[in-house]
Amino acid sequence: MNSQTLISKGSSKKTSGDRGDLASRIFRLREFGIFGILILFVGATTVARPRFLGGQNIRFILIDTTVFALLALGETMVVVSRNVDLSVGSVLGLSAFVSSNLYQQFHHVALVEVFLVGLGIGLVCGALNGLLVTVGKVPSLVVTLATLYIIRGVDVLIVGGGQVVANSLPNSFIEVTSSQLLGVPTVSIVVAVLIGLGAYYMKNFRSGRDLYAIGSNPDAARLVGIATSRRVFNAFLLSGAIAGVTGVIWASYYGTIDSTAGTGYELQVVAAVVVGGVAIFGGSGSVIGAAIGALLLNTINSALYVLGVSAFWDQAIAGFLLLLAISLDRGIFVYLQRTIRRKKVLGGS
Amino acid sequence: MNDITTVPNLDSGKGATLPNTQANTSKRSFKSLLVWESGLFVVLVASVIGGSILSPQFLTAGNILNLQLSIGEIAIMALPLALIVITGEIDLSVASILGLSSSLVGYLWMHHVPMSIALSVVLVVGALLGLFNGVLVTRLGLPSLAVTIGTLALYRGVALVILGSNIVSNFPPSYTSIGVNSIPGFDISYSMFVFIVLAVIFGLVVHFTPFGRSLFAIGLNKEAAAYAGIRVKRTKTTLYVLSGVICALAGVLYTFRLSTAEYNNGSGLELNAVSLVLLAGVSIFGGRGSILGVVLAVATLGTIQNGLLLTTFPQQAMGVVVGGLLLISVFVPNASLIRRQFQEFKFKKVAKKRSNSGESMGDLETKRILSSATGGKGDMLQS
Amino acid sequence: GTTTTSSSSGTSSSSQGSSASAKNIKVFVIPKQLGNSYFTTADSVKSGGALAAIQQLGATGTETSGSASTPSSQLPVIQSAITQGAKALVVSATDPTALCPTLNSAMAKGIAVVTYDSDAPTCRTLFVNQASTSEIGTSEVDLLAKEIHGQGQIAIVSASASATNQNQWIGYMKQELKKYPKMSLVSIVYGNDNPATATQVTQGLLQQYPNLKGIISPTTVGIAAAAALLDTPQYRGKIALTGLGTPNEMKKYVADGTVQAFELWNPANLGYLAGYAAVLLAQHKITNKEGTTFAAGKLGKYTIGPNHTILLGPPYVFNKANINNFNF
Amino acid sequence: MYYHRGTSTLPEVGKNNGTHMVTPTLALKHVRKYFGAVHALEDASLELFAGEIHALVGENGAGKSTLVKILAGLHQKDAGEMLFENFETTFTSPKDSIDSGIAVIYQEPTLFPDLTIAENIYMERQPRRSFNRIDYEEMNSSVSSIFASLGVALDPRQVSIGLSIAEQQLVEIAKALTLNAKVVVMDEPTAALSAKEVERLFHIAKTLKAQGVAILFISHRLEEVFRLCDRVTVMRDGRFVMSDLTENVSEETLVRAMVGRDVDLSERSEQRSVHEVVLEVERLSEEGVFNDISFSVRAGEVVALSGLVGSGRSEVVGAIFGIRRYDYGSVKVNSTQLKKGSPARAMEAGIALVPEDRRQQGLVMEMAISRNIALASLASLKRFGVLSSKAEKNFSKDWALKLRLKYSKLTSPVSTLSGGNQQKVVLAKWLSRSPKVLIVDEPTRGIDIGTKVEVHRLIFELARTGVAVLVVSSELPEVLALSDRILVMREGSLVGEFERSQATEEKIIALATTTKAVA
Ligand SMILES: Nc1ncnc2c1ncn2[C@@H]1O[C@H](COP(=O)(O)OP(=O)(O)OP(=O)(O)O)[C@@H](O)[C@H]1O
Ligand SMILES: Nc1ncnc2c1ncn2[C@@H]1O[C@H](COP(=O)(O)OP(=O)(O)OP(=O)(O)O)[C@@H](O)[C@H]1O
Ligand SMILES: [Mg+2]
Ligand SMILES: [Mg+2]
Repeated sequence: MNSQTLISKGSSKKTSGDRGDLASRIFRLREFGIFGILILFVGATTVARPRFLGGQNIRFILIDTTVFALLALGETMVVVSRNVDLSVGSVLGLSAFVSSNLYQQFHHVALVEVFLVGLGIGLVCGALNGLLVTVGKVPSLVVTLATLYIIRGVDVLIVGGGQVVANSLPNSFIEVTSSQLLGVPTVSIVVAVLIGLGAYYMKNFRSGRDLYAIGSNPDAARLVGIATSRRVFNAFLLSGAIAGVTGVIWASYYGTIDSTAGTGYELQVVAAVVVGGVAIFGGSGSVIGAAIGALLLNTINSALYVLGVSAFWDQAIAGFLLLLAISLDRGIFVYLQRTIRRKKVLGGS
Repeated sequence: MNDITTVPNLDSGKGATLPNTQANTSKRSFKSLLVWESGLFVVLVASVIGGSILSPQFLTAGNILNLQLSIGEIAIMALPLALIVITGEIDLSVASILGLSSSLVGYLWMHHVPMSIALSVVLVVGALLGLFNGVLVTRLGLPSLAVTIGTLALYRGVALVILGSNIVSNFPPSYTSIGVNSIPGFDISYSMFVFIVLAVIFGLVVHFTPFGRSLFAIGLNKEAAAYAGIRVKRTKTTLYVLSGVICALAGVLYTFRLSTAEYNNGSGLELNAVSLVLLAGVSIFGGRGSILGVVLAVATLGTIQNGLLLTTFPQQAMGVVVGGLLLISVFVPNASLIRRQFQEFKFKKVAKKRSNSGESMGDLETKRILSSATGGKGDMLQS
Repeated sequence: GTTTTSSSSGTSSSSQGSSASAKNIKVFVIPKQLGNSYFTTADSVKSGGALAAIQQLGATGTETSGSASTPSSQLPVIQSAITQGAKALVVSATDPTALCPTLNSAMAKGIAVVTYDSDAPTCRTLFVNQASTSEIGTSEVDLLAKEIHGQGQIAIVSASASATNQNQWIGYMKQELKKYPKMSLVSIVYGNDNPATATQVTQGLLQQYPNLKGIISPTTVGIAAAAALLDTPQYRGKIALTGLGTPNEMKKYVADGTVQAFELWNPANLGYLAGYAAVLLAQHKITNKEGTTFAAGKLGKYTIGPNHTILLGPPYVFNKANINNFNF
Repeated sequence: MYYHRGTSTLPEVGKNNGTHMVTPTLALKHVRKYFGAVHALEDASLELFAGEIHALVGENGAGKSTLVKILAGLHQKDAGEMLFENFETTFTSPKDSIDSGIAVIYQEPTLFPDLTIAENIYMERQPRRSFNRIDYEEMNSSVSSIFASLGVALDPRQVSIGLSIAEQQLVEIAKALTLNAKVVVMDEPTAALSAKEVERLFHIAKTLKAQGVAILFISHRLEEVFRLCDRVTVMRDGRFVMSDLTENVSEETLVRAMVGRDVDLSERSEQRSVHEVVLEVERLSEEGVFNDISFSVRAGEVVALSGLVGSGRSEVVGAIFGIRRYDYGSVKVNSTQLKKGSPARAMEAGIALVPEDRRQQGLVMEMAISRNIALASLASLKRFGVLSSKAEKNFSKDWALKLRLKYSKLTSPVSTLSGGNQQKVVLAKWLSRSPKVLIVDEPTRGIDIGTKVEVHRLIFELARTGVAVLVVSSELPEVLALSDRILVMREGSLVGEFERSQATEEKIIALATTTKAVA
């Protein structure tokens, strides 16, 4: 049968666009909310310390954000599908050491090869997580908490007491993070483009929408024939791959790499993703929001240092601001939801 | 009871299609409840045997005390955390509350506050910290993972504000001996004694009272729990307050064990506590778990870590062991599921005649789908 | 990893007459944390550290520790070392007091407790001091003063707020700064021995104090992070950096002029001396009395000073001229 | 009554539609399906022809939904044959079934709350433009036009969170329509729909039938079966019982075939003695949801709250029970005012609420049947502060027996029960509290006719013992049969009241839909 044939005698009044527009606007506005908080914050800091918006400081913030925003890109895909990847910090650490250590082990190593090794490590770790979650049917939080320990353990065993020192790294490698384009770190531009592509993919391709569907209602996702396991596996694979590549960037930026690289990043990345409006139970949120979340967190940190807040206070204040950001975001959401409901009742009669 | 399950059949006159073997089914369900716990028990026994073979010192009183000391505070924190996870929430700020309490004990002692007063203040502050978590989660409706990542930073930061670069270590030996000695006459450390007492109380409350039952109901479907008159928000807030108090207590024990108060005491222990709770078989999605599981997980993890310390096992790889243990423990209950899935996969390969490639789905999985069709979406609907 | 060494009977009998008694001596070397390259150098046989000394004396040495640099991670390791029948412990204390109840119980059992690198003053037999605390504090200020001609704003990038040796060094730095009235210490920040944090706090310093002239970072993680950040034309040569660092980590920055000079002692020698003293104490060949003198193998003669402390020697200053002679 | 053995049994159906159809589009023969010890299907058979609307009826737990799930590829049969267009077939996944041209509207809606309505409808089948990108414009406009044809006032771009059950059901129907299916299976699609929406659905079904689609229609409302369907198949206890043209069977035969005994379908209209006011609701308002609601219910009285789906009835009873907060007004039980926003207090005061959405609100699906029954009565089951498991077991066993619950063991999760039996568990949970005020929201949604009569009888029985009963129901026959007094709500306001003697379906519908106020 053809659905069009049914429509012929359709005589109902035009659908009320009011409710839908507002509702979908909320979800867009969730990113704007956090963006607004960011602007507010930058504004306040700049008034206090005009230098905060200086080129050098912006570069500092951008390059720090680059690492987290990139990790948040992969994490968002996983979280949207109602999973979580806590192993990103460990994958980053392993990849950072193994890839940059190539320069200490071999004489002629091409930059591409280093990135490929980082990517490869990420893919292997991501595939491991993905398999354990999809085939093993183990909750991802448990799986990735376990692999957080395991991968870090492997990293520590590989590194032993060694380390990679800046002296062994060629300039071409350092330049990955130090080169600039029109005063902006090149790597930040590249990552911004990647995030844009990620956002476009998540919005405009079936496989991207599938992740939202799975996160929103995993059982319904199976009923409409979504290859749930494959999609979730791919999300973990991608998250791992991204963490692997981020490890290489991390190594290039910090220059000295031992077995502690990326320790504790998992919670920061999850924080960025959540602050960026991605629902921790899946189904909604965007890559762009997560990136803004990462930017906000790094800006807060940087602002506290720049404002010269006592070193004893800055952690407490950062924690407080994080809570404030989540609460504000929630407040905006609830307010808009209430507005919708009122509109609907008024417009319904 | 036959008359409910049987509706006479017109065609064959055959009786009920539903076999009614109450006696053995209730036994079976009891068994299946304990699959996880018995799995842990087997691992525990194996590691005790393994440990005593590998090292002659393993079963000495001194070593057993060491074992208890090193896992004591984490074990204590894991108890209220298990309850919180059963209700479907999480608390990542536990180690920061421990650190803040430790700093506060140090600060008060540094300022010559009598220890008894200092301890009461610390427990009250612990309750307030937990209350803060609870209010943010239940009254503002924020996701607990996000909230407690925030308070993880906040509480640790406050600890830094309180104590700064100071290290307080001049605690009277009468207190610090609590941290290293066993209870006179027993081979039990004070922290383990606290754990055992708490575990018994928690076990009774969780498994044998209406309050305990309500925790599971909340974890499985908080909306339905609310409709049944369970005070969901208040219950959760209570748990966070409880967690705050107990973590403060753990902070005090930690301070005495190390005879040191400093702001970063216990940092990073939150993931250990969460691992312990998961190892105990508490479902991260809420609604499942037991205190017996927590006790067994504490014993198992403590034994394995301690046993490995006595051998030449590379300590750096401890993470690999803890992680591996965590994975194995969740895998074993799933093993039959995975095997079955694999068999069905093979079966379907044969059975597939006209169909295109598609996601294969076993009956068991379907059952899970249908049973969990409530979808745990309560959170989303509420927020 | 956990490395256990015990000498073959041939070499031990030739090097030490008392190898028969040394053979049963188990020495545990317990750094703050495993996987830290500084301690690997201090402890390993390959670099000639603590385990090398222990091996040379015919005893059995084991390096072990936790995976995090915290007392709660280190404590179970010490406890299990005691359980395993240690005769001597060589410990770099993660905390000056937290380990005391345990270390005291070890000493009560007749175990020799030698601390190195980081002391636990009230609960050990002997402390092998890498360099005198006051000397490190004063010499770093002097190094920096020379580079910035005794004037301008300076800041300190420390490890953590509660690290004892850091705070002691900083105390001496403040005293020494009184000699340079035109130099002012504007800020102390803490990088928590985490490269990312250290980088971020240093970034904050640069933004907050645009006229900053110099940075002292008395921690190897901090100085490496700060150096990587200053390693751009914008800052190179304009902001001086010194502190404690390892030659390998700093080679690049010394070569390109970001850093002119920094200091450290030889960690392998530090470990060697501690390991050597530990075995001798366990064999009761020496006591920890002030004035006791003994020959420490390749390092020569040492005398135990006040407070049961041996001083390894003055800190060594690395610069462009000598840095390439070192590999650790 | 006869048993099918061949394939070409009912040529009349084909003739009716002007085509010659000898083989069924879909045929199930002697299908068996066990879930462990539960024999959901013992010997099920069914033949479905193109161009017919075929009713499948049976008691709760007869195996209807299980049969549907086998057609949908969610379950695989353990034995028997399934022929699709005369080929032996096994659907191994929902995708198989969808690809073969079978569209299923499940008993319980399965939407993605975070995605838009259009995405819900086209998930996995989104129209695409270059580079396989999703064509949102095309998708939204096509959904708009489907909605227009269905007369549904929903925006396709709206996120589907917060849709009422009826709205969700409409989305599911739209989803099935876009599949261009050869077979459309509807598992109790009308349970949550208003009369108007049911009419629209019937219209759609008939249009589809005219296009040669085979429709399998499951419902507990027998009047619908007779009005809409060409043929009816009855199942009982997982077995095929009979199949015939609807014009050849009477309601009585059908019910007897389903239940296996005679059921007295006539509602008694005994005069009930009404006593003092128990529940008193005064000027209850929640901004934007309901407005100035005042009414009272006396002991022994059954009052119905009627109105269209979405008129705010559930919200009002939710507020009375305390699960929702209201902005203004008061609720009194026996003249004592209740604290607002506290179900626990409401329960102490003697109110019980059987909520409309049993899966979200009524039950903890993964908890044991016995524990669900006891969940609201735990306080009375403890001895010395400790729960007595024996008391709990006896308690729930008693109630399971009273409501003729069909289960295998009380310790298995409620999720293994059929929909109607799940509803009984919710009823047991609340009836067991011996409430003074019983509020039931859609008490018989999805319940089979035999049980429905029992539930009604139960409500009468309670009223007779002096309980004040407030019934919310979208089924007008039920409203008329049950209540002494009928309140009508429209768009959040109370617009009228009828004594039972004056009420007719027409009057109620008129009041519920028009804007003109009636006294
Ligand atoms: N996944 C399952 N596991 C165990 N038993 C099940 C499962 N699914 C269904 N059953 C059982 O199979 C029988 C048939 O259930 P089914 O849902 O098909 O009934 P139904 O005819 O659709 O009833 P209703 O009219 O109440 O929806 C019931 O006894 C039910 O408890
Ligand atoms: N969480 C929510 N968010 C937004 N709108 C909601 C929400 N819950 C209910 N509504 C809307 O409020 C209105 C009244 O809801 P509801 O369906 O409960 O009314 P009802 O009269 O009880 O109808 P029903 O017969 O379906 O129970 C509906 O239009 C519904 O869509
Ligand atoms: Mg059904
Ligand atoms: Mg309703």
